[in-house]
Amino acid sequence: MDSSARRMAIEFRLSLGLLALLALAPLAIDNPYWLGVLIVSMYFALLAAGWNLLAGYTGQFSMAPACFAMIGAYTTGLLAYHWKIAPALGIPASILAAGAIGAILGLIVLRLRGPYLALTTLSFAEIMRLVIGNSYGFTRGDLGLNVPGLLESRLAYYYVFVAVLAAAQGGLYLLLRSRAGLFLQAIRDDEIAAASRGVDVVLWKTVAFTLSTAVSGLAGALYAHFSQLVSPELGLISQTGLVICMVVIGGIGSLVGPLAGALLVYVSSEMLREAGGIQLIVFALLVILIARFFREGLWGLARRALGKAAA
Amino acid sequence: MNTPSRQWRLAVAAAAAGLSIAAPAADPIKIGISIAQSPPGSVVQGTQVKDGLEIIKDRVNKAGGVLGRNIELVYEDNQGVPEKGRAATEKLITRDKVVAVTGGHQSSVCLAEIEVAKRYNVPYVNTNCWSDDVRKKEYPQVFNPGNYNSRVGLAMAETIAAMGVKRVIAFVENTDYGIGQAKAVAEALKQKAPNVEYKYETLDRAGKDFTPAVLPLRANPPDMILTMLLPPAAYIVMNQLYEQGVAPSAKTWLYDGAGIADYPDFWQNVKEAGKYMLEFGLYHPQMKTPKLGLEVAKTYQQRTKNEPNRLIFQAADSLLLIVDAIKQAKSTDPNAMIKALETMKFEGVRGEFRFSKEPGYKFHQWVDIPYVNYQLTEINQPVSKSLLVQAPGIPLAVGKLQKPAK
Amino acid sequence: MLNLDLFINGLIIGLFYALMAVGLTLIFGILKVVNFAHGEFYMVGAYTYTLAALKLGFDPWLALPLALAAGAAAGWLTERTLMRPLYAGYSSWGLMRDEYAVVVTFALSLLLINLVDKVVGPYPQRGPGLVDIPRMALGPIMLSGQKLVATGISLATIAGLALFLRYSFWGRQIRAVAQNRLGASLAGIDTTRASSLVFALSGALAALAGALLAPIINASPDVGAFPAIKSYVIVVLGGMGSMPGSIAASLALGVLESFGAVYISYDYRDTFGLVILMLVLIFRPQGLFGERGREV
Amino acid sequence: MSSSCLAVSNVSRAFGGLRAVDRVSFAIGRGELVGLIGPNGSGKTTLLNILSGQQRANAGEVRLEDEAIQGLKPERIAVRGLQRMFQLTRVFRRMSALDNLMTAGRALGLAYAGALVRAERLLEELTLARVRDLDAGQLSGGQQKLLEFGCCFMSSPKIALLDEPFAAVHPAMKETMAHFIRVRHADGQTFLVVSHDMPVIVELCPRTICMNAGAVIADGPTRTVLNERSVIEAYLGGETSTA
Repeated sequence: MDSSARRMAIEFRLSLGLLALLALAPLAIDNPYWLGVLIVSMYFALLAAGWNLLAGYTGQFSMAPACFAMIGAYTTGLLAYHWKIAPALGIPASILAAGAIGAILGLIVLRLRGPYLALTTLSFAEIMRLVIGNSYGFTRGDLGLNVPGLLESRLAYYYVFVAVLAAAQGGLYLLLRSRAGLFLQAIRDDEIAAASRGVDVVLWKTVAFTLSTAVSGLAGALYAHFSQLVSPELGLISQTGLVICMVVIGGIGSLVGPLAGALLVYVSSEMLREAGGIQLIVFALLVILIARFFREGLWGLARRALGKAAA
Repeated sequence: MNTPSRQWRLAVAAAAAGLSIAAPAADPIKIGISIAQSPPGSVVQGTQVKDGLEIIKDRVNKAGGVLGRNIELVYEDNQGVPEKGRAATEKLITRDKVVAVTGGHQSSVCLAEIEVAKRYNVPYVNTNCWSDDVRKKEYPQVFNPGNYNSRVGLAMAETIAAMGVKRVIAFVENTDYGIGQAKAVAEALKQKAPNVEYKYETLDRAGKDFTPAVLPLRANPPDMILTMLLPPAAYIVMNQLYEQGVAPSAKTWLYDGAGIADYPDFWQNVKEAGKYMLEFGLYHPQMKTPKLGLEVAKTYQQRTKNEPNRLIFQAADSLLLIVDAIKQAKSTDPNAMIKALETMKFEGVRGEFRFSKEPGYKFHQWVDIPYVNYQLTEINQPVSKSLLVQAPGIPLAVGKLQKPAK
Repeated sequence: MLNLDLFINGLIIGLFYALMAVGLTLIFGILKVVNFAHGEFYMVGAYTYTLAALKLGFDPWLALPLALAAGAAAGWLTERTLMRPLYAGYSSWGLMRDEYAVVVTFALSLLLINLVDKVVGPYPQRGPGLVDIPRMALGPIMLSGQKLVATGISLATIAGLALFLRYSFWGRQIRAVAQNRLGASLAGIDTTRASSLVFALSGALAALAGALLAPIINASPDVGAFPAIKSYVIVVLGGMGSMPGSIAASLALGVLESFGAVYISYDYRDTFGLVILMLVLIFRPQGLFGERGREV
Repeated sequence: MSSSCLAVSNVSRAFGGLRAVDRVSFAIGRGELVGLIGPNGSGKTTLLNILSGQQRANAGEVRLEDEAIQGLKPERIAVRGLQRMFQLTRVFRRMSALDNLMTAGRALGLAYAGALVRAERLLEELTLARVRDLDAGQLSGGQQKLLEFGCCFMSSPKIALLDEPFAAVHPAMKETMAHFIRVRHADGQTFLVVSHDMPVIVELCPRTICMNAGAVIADGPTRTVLNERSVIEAYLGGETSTA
């Protein structure tokens, strides 16, 4: 058992703890509004987890997580709107569509790094949003698409999201402690070295892109059937910005950081609403400070604190 | 032995009774308001709606409220974005427990919000969403004391027919309102002026530069350009139409169907581009208004130093409707309120009406809502001084319309 | 007739793009990072100009340099507070250098947008024109006095900038740093000073664009997003860091959009540039006009 | 010479006008330990890049145990048993020393348990056991070189190409590495070692190949090669200070 595996196991247990808290939350919270808030924060947690796999573990700094959520949402949304196809089929279709498009994007940006990668994925996201937003005839453009609900009770939605999030975290954990975890991180740190050690860079990059975007697509599809309205708003750059905030604040490149970050940021932003919509100001500041001074995020700080406590 | 306990029981009973009487009297009736208070929504409209609602709220509460309870307005900013509107309505209903929702002034947002109102069975009074689709869904919870696209379409078609123009091009925003109205005009023209050559172009309401859409018209300008957009897009289009010398010009009329001429920031933004603009409107100071309306107008003028405008009145009516419904239903139970709204005869600030039960775009609609046509003949001209060419009781007189020299 | 109109209008728009893009290009040139808060420098300029003129009653011609100064200050501060770690060879177990730059500038843009939204309000505001000529005929084409003046100022500014970089002491230093940071510093050039200067310059240029366009495109907290995205496209088309490249690309994009909107599709006109950007990054990372851009 | 481990024939690579590698041919038999020397810019590193797939040859053929490998992607070549160490150390900075080795092992198809055992042993051998769980980025330059060196031996390669393994390495570690090489060589491991460090070459490598201006100018027993006039001239002409 090596240290990184141990570290990952600890992070996984912590995220299981968070998920358990989420699962128990409804006992304390019966207000449908706050349940809704938690559901949306779990939606973001899914996006954060997917993006973290790509940016945190594989070093592919994509600027399109929200865009793939939008793609997922519109896939099932349009299937339902035009062809009356049930969510049971629509949601898997969303996963496939997002994953497939993600794989293609992954292959396209294969050679690009840093700012180039950021710019390309950013443009891709904008193109998608503009096309969907302007294809009034097919997508109803900026006005959004009313889609059927998935379940009757809000509690049911809540537990669907808890289950999916748990599955995603579990899958991520299994993936990362397998050899894939090593390969992805190797690619993140040094592609040339990874290749000359025998890691198939193209393959694993594409895998990372596909999985990450598929998760985003799933998140988007679920959100679509929860909110029952799909609109290009989902794919706004600022939404991606929010996801990045969550991951950086929580701790990029860790299992539990993004999850904690997403819940923390979104729930507290709902609370800050009353304080007059200063939430984004606070988070932006927080991100700058963290990126500048505590580069491992809150989880990094916590880990160091724990380390000190242990020592 | 049991005497104290009986006394005790009485005491508790009394206390409980006291509470149970005191409690409801204390807490106000919450009514949810979802309006645009930031872009891309129309902030101007949102503000006007708010002003109108506040006037009525104060009147009602000064008069002792409803069922002995004050009314409280809970505001949410929907930014004119459907997604935000959905979330806002959801919050108002589930978190703030409002008994009704109103304020809606942008069709796309209304269309998203009525879904929520229906899901939770909460009365929804549509203040200013013109899209016919809001009616066509025939949701029992939704009531429309405001204007609707078919009405505008017909009115504008009549004017176009009377003016005898041949080629008409419409610039409309890519929203349910804009596209809906463009189609309504097309429909109406088929009956009123079948030989008019009409086409419309959708513009992105968040767009910054519409010159590419305007330039092609320079070579061969049409006889009339219709604009069916909200500011700021509307202002930008008007300025660029003027800048390129397309309209208003000796050749081409400019006819606005969105009723933007009474916005407080209208002239500051359009200047010369607004002179000679022909305007479809729902209120004109020169049209006759009920006493209640005049009072509201006065209060508004005192509060804001602005001329009153249709949104003030529509908002006022929206809230009055809800209040009257609660009065008649003697409760805030949604079904009772809906029943009341469906049956009652309403005397509002713009006149008397009853909601129609006809299916289609007339469903739960004030069908013969009054409208006006007028022209702005001077820069910085207040609506009250503008040239009224049509109003309830005043037949359309296109002869009075003025055209620029070049 | 129409085509001439489209062409001229495209060039004018392109010129405004150029004001934005050259600043971004300069920054990329010397730091090899993209400043995702560039649009907010534009926004700062638009607001400084508009508010100074409307609220503080400044003469527009005085408000203009004020906006310029505000933009310069914003750029300079950004460099001072956020960019320094990049020179030290930023490395950490959390974020790598490029990612740090993306995250931090992206967060800065979020911060500025929402700060202005809170302080000034979301309400879009139209800046007063520098000249009050609603429309005029210039040969066959029509345009507003404001557009004409703005065009003139942009031309002059860009020409001035080119001369500055070519002949002035600091201009040469900046170019040296852009070519080879290490070499420059070995040659005794103060690379940090150069970076501060470049950021201030880039902020000032963006702000100038914002101020000049404030009477045409109303100032609102998120007004920067649109010019920013254009300038990203341009910087890539121009070959990441090549000045003449980015100017050529700006004009090209302006013209392309203006024709595309009429002859290809009005609705999708904003996607043309982005599509080309992706294609270029994929097939010709050195850009259409520029020298080689190292992608890995 | 079908028994040869690595056979390079007429490999050329030009950058514009400059012929960085010019019709290079040589063969390395199984179990050989060959030094590759030559002044800066003589094409050593370019040649290594071609052998390990980082760069493509314009012409010529490279065979690894009779299989043509030129033009294959680096990871394919690595999996086929040609492992390579870079002149500028390349380790996975944000992964622990152990995980660096594990990555190499798993990439070459070892199972977790097997790889772990192997990695632990290498850490011992290379005196890196103490820093096993530190991120590679936190190790000293020498330790990083040792680590990258170790990565080449997670599963005994057919041939290991070492580019300046001793440059800027603390003498003690240099000794560790040299000893490691000797031991492996004794067990029949094949090496190609690029170095400026003549004493080490002399001491380690029975055979040496010398390149200049992209071409092989001498190939044979180390001492004879070092005494050839062409070689000395190449160094005197190429650069003044040697080693």
